[in-house]
Amino acid sequence: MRHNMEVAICGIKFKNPVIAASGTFGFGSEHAGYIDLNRIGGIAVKGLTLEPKKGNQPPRIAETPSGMLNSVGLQNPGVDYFIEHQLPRLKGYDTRIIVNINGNTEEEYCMMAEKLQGKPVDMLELNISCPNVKQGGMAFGTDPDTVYNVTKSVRAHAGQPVLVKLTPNVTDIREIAIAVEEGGGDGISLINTVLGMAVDAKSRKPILANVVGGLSGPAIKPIALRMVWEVSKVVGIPIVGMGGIATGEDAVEFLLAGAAAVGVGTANLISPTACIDIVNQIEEYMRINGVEDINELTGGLIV
Amino acid sequence: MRHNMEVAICGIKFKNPVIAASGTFGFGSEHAGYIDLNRIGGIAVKGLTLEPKKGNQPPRIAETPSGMLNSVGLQNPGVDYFIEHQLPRLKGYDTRIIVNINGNTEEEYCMMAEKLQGKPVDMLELNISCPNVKQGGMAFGTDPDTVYNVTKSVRAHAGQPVLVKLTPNVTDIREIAIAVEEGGGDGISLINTVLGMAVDAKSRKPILANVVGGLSGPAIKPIALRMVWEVSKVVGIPIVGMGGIATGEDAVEFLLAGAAAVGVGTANLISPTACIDIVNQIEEYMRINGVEDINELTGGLIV
Amino acid sequence: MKGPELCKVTDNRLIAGGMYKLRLEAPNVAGNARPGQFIHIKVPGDRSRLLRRPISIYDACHKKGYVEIVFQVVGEGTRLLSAVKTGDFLDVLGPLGNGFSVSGDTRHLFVVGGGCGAAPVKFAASRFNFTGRTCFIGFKSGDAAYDLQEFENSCDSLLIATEDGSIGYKGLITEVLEDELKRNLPDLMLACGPVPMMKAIQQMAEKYRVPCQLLLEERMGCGIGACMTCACAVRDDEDGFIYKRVCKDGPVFWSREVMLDEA
Amino acid sequence: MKGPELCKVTDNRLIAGGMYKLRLEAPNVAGNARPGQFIHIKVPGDRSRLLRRPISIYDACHKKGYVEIVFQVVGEGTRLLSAVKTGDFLDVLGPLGNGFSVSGDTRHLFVVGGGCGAAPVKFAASRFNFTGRTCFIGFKSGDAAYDLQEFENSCDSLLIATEDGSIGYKGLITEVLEDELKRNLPDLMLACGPVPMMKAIQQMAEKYRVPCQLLLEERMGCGIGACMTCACAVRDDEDGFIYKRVCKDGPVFWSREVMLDEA
Ligand SMILES: Cc1cc2nc3c(=O)[nH]c(=O)nc-3n(C[C@H](O)[C@H](O)[C@H](O)COP(=O)(O)OP(=O)(O)OC[C@H]3O[C@@H](n4cnc5c(N)ncnc54)[C@H](O)[C@@H]3O)c2cc1C
Ligand SMILES: Cc1cc2nc3c(=O)[nH]c(=O)nc-3n(C[C@H](O)[C@H](O)[C@H](O)COP(=O)(O)OP(=O)(O)OC[C@H]3O[C@@H](n4cnc5c(N)ncnc54)[C@H](O)[C@@H]3O)c2cc1C
Ligand SMILES: Cc1cc2nc3c(=O)[nH]c(=O)nc-3n(C[C@H](O)[C@H](O)[C@H](O)COP(=O)(O)O)c2cc1C
Ligand SMILES: Cc1cc2nc3c(=O)[nH]c(=O)nc-3n(C[C@H](O)[C@H](O)[C@H](O)COP(=O)(O)O)c2cc1C
Ligand code: FES
Ligand code: FES
Repeated sequence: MRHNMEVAICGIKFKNPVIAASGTFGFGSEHAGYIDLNRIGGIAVKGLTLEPKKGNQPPRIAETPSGMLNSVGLQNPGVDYFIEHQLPRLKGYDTRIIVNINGNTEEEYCMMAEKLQGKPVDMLELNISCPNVKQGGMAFGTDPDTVYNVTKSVRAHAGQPVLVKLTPNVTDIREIAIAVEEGGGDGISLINTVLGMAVDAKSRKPILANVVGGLSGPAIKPIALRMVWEVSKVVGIPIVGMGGIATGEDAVEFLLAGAAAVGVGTANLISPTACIDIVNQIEEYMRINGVEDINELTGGLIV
Repeated sequence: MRHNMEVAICGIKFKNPVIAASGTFGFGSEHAGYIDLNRIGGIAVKGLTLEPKKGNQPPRIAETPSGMLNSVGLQNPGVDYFIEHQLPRLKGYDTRIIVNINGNTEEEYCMMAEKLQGKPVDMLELNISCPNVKQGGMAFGTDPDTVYNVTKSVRAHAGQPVLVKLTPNVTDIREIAIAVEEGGGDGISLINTVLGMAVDAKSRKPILANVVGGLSGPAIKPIALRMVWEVSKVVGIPIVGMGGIATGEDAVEFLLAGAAAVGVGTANLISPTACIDIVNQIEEYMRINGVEDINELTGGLIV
Repeated sequence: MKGPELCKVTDNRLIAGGMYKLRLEAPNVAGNARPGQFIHIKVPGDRSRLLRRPISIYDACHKKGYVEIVFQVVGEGTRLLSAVKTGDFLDVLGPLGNGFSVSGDTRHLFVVGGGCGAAPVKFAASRFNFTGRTCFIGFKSGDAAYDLQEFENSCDSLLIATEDGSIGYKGLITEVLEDELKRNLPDLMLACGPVPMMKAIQQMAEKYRVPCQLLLEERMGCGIGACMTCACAVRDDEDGFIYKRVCKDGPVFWSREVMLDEA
Repeated sequence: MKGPELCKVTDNRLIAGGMYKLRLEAPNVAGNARPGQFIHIKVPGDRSRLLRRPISIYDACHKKGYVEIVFQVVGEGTRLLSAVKTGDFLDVLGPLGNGFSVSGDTRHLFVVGGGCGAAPVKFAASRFNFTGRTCFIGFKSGDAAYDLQEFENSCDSLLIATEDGSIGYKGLITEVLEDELKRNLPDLMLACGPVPMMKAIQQMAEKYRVPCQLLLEERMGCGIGACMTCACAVRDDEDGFIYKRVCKDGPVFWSREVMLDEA
């Protein structure tokens, strides 16, 4: 029996639902030394900004129980450099390319979307978890009106389908997701990292130079699953679910909760073969449980 | 050298900063079979409601990576039964008794506070993570105005100092904490559990009958530490920090981040001796690191 | 009572398909263990799994200071338990819970167990040491049956059923039980097994008016009665039902009071 | 390149206070290992600790297919590593990073190591196998010194310092180094050790105009260059400095380019 692993998100076909999550897979070239990039569903590249960005002071990573904190601070070479130097190599692979964009203002997001128009990119991923300079440091992603506006503007400037990536650091993820849908967003990816902190009792110092950072990994899986489930009940656009996925079963849990595809982040840091391992484990799950088409799983939770 | 382990919260002296967190220690009698209750700083009893409460359907507990979910649903015998049957035995111990109260409306909180006036109880803990019936089921603890009002009303009806226990499921914990301080709350305890969910890929069902539940344990420690740190920067009232504390070093991390005392929750479920183990480990930390007075640690993070 | 103890494993072996028997050097547990009680075991070798696993006591020897359990590998916790070797240590809390209660004037006892649920009823049969004990045990197939000699030694009459008929009666053990109940009624029944089996036994206990105790399973936290996570619905005159704690009020309940559909 | 491999531990022993030497059967790693490179090891026996631990290669034998590391117990990960026994398996990724680069016309080499930082420079000294290698190693005290015979064999001249004078020169190894630099200058220096030592060496390299490479440590995620968590500040004409990746652009950097105060 052949299992169908293909999924479509916003009309774009992915050969399987496993997408390397932004910031954990660089621009693919490092992992290409370990796995065949043609075998994964898609790659969300490292978050880009309009101008190159230095990033935060080290230490930028801390280990926490079943999780990790990072405070990379969006270190990246800028969108122009990406288009010129990284994209040509990436487009040689038979996988979907999702470009994660980050602005300080609504205009910056739009300018980046425009620069990417007509480029060999399959989707944009609007990361609205970064500090919004105009709104006094409040993250874009925490206010429904701001989310609605930025989604709408970028949608108008984008040449590709737009996924909006949500931060979990909000009181009600549903109202944010609804704002994305109303703003014309084509899909939602969630969750980004949860704000956290680690302290070294001996030195009495925070472990990260930045004091706080983003929590990711299996520790946050229950939070992510809950949010995917909540959002899937209130929007009709597809969801790329992520947060702590480390095995094929984890991925299946997200599909059941309502995701059409999944993102794999921290697991790529633990093993460079994680994405392929997870593709294989999902296939194994389908074989054992007699699932012929992966799309049967999406939203298939029995409650 | 004698180490001083005594802390004062809202003018009440605790012989050490370790408090058994509400809902994980019942009314003390089960743990009394394993440890000497006179040796812990305080006990926050199982959350009480005005009327007895049945609680949710089982399964009520699920294991997650370095954490657990619970959906007990506040099963308790009601405040009157507590006063008549459990309090007399509890007051025989030389430890501080904190009564965790839960209302569906502001009035219910106030009625409970009044019933506890003049009773041998050291503090009230206002748990505002429960659904606010008047506001259509939104939790009390997620809106600053509601938090201000309920704090102010209960403060007016309470005979003991009032700690307000905050839910972490909010966009900005600081504005909630400020509302508590402005409403006259004597202290803040945080964090309550993080909303989460667990799915069984094989049966395709949620593990909890209630579908979602509260995440606790080491997995959430980075979130809790961050919130204690954030809140300690914006309020002057004392903080009881909790979330994932499993060792004396964990407790010290919370003190450094700004807590005056700590709550130990999930660890009591893993080992009934956890609270005493943690008291001993804090003492050991103080000895090794030459800390004479535990109060030196509070807010002592070097940034 | 004592807190959790590190106990040395003195044996751990596969005794049937997916089923292990593990022996612990645990004098404090063994000294107090009563049939129907359980021990609460920390998962070895994986600190990301916080919760202890409740496993019934299969045998306990006060004099030699050991305790035995029989468990089935169903998930990662029991898989890691199955990999434990002689000489390793397990972090154990117990004995916990209320065991079966068999009054002194019981003359005729039926114990009924299915799969790993046969383990605690074996311990009951062997401890309540009077003549007149019939033991009914059921398994999926012969591959899943274990330690039959031990069961034989623990009672006066042993009846076995397997679903595929590879050993004993072909069918469900509850069918064998009902045949027996038609012919002669015991003073008391003790049972443990999967929920459908327990439901069938509950109905028979009512139909034949035999007092019956059921050992229930439920996901647990503390195991000592403090966290209220291990709820099971028990009939209550005022409220219809109330939730009791499997760990502390049970795990053994009177069949007539538990509501297996709510649990 | 290959993904992570399970490698058998063939030896693990305490060789000085808190310091262990561990040997792995790892033909794929051994075949490619260059001095200055590291292996990235999953913490054994604790799945709640996700991140791998980077440890420098101390020795590698292509023919016999083994790799050796020397590590100091500083936290829970290294403590669990120290408890690993012969026959256990470790999950290892590597060799990773850029090693030291020693050009063919190097005639006179100084290698300088402090504490566990002596391990990678030992491997360098033994591999770049020409005469004219002086090895400087420093420890807190004689208790912390390890494998001195091995160091002796790996170079032409070995100089040791301990802070308490229990072995060799009493004081810091950088003092011994400076004395030597005053008398004769090597073509190249390679160094690894605690940050204050690295800073002192950086200054000497500048003062005496000796090309020098430093092996840096930083907290890491992936180890392969993808996550940008292992930043170290490197001088840059346009921007003052830019952050490079210790794991992939390093861990070896030219002394003149790294800014140890930013890192
Ligand atoms: C009082 C009591 C006595 C028991 N006696 C035995 C016995 O003698 N032999 C035996 O093989 N099994 C027994 N069980 C069931 C045993 O506890 C579970 O099979 C075991 O906990 C599964 O753990 P796991 O990690 O392999 O499975 P997972 O499904 O990975 O476990 C995940 C979580 O669910 C809990 N869980 C899963 N299944 C059960 C269950 N059936 N009952 C309670 N908790 C569960 C686990 O404890 C853990 O917290 C008993 C259960 C109870 C409550
Ligand atoms: C390229 C490189 C080579 C190294 N070579 C050696 C060696 O040969 N021998 C040796 O003893 N040590 C070496 N180290 C340091 C070693 O990686 C740390 O001592 C070890 O990771 C500490 O782990 P832990 O769990 O015991 O400590 P913890 O403090 O509990 O670790 C917590 C986290 O911090 C990280 N961390 C802590 N200290 C360091 C550090 N100094 N450098 C990088 N990450 C750290 C850990 O990897 C882990 O992610 C090297 C580090 C790097 C970057
Ligand atoms: C080191 C690191 C860097 C990240 N950088 C980005 C980024 O640039 N843009 C973005 O949208 N998300 C970023 N993320 C978030 C991940 O894409 C993902 O949403 C999150 O880590 C949760 O998934 P996980 O638990 O599988 O890692 C980053 C995460 C990590 C761990
Ligand atoms: C089983 C369980 C029951 C709980 N019940 C209550 C409760 O009744 N009232 C309350 O304020 N918090 C309750 N909590 C939350 C804890 O008091 C604590 O805030 C939270 O679990 C975080 O701490 P921890 O990680 O140490 O468990 C409960 C937690 C658990 C695990
Ligand atoms: S498991 Fe805690 S009350 Fe039963
Ligand atoms: S550790 Fe990931 S880039 Fe260096």
